[in-house]
Amino acid sequence: MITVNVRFFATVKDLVGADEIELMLEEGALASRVLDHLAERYPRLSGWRKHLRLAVNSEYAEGTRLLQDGDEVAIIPPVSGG
Amino acid sequence: MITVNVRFFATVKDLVGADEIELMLEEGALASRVLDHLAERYPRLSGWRKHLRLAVNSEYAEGTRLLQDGDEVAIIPPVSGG
Amino acid sequence: MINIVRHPIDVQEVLRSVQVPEAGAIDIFVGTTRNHSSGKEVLSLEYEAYEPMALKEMEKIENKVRSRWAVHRFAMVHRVGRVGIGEASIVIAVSASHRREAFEACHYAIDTLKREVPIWKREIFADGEMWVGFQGEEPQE
Amino acid sequence: MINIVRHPIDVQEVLRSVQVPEAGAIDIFVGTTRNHSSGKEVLSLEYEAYEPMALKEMEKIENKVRSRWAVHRFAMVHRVGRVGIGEASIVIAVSASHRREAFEACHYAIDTLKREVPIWKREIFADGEMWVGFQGEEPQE
Repeated sequence: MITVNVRFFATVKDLVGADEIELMLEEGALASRVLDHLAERYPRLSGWRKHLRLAVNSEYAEGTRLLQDGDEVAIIPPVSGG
Repeated sequence: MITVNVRFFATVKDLVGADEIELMLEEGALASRVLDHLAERYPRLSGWRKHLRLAVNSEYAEGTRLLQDGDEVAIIPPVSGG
Repeated sequence: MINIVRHPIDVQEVLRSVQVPEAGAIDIFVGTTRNHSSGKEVLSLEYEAYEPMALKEMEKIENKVRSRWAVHRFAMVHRVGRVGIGEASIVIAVSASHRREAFEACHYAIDTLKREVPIWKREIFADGEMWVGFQGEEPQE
Repeated sequence: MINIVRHPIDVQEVLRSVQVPEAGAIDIFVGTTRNHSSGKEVLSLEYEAYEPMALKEMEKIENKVRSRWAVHRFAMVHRVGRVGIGEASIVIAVSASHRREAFEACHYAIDTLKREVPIWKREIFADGEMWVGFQGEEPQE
């Protein structure tokens, strides 16, 4: 098993009610597994899923990205800076 | 006869050696007459003529503009502000 | 200069940071908070950033700008936390030898920031507050 | 604010003059004097204006901008007299609800100023000085 740190921002943080959580995943898990887990725990998130992007260690990443133990995975809702 | 005040700027001012001069013209003179006069007095000006614009009373004007007594005619070399 | 700050942005300081004697043109974009949104009065705004990633994405914008346009200096400062109405939330400044490059690079930079940099805005109304991002509304489930 | 001044231009003041709570985007163009021209070192610059006409032409630019883009406020300040290297000779600021309008209006304004407004620049070199205008050289007779 590997452990990843999952970070939340803005709308997603409000929904989850936390800044971050630790998640244990099977060895070889892809980044999209994080969203699968979250969608189970927080059903409203599944409706937003197509609007969410993923970042691994502070870089945008595809759902097919292979996760490593200790990675920081961020759930990035549509940005609105500027 | 009418009298117009002719104003010079930048390169043209250096060539003429004055900020402004008074010019007496025949009644019914067009603005281009001012350039004709100047080209006679300052032969180098005739080489520049196609680069010069005219303004009458602080507005760009065509050479065909009819002059009135007391008009201010400015000779506008290519501008380079900004 | 790439930065995320919690205090008011000093535009004069950002301008100074891009001034060089070789540059003839500087374009500065200032994004300010508006007093209305979706037809409602906005009382104040709050910005949140995923800072380490936001800084990286801002650096990528600078790199992209430098690869496309001959710019001398580039500065991008975003403010986070509470920002009063009419105050600057973002200032971008680009110096170049020619104005077209300064304008295009600056426009590209703010467009890209708004699309890529993980920073979020929350609008605070008299009757509630809302994160902006899903085109101003939450998606339907 | 349309102005021709003989002292250094305060960019912060020009910015303040276009800030309004309804505007979300401000674009500022700053033209600064460069230390080189035609491959030679420029020591300083001097600008001369036909002031009453220059102010009228600057007002025309503002009117044209307002007829083409939905801008909130417009400011254009040109400095004349001697201007040290790296200092601002022109500052244009445009506030609008949307950034595209601010960028386009500001770019149009500087392009038009450089073509229409009767202001001339003289570059002072170590070995002489020259009015700029005939594409940097006097026309052949």
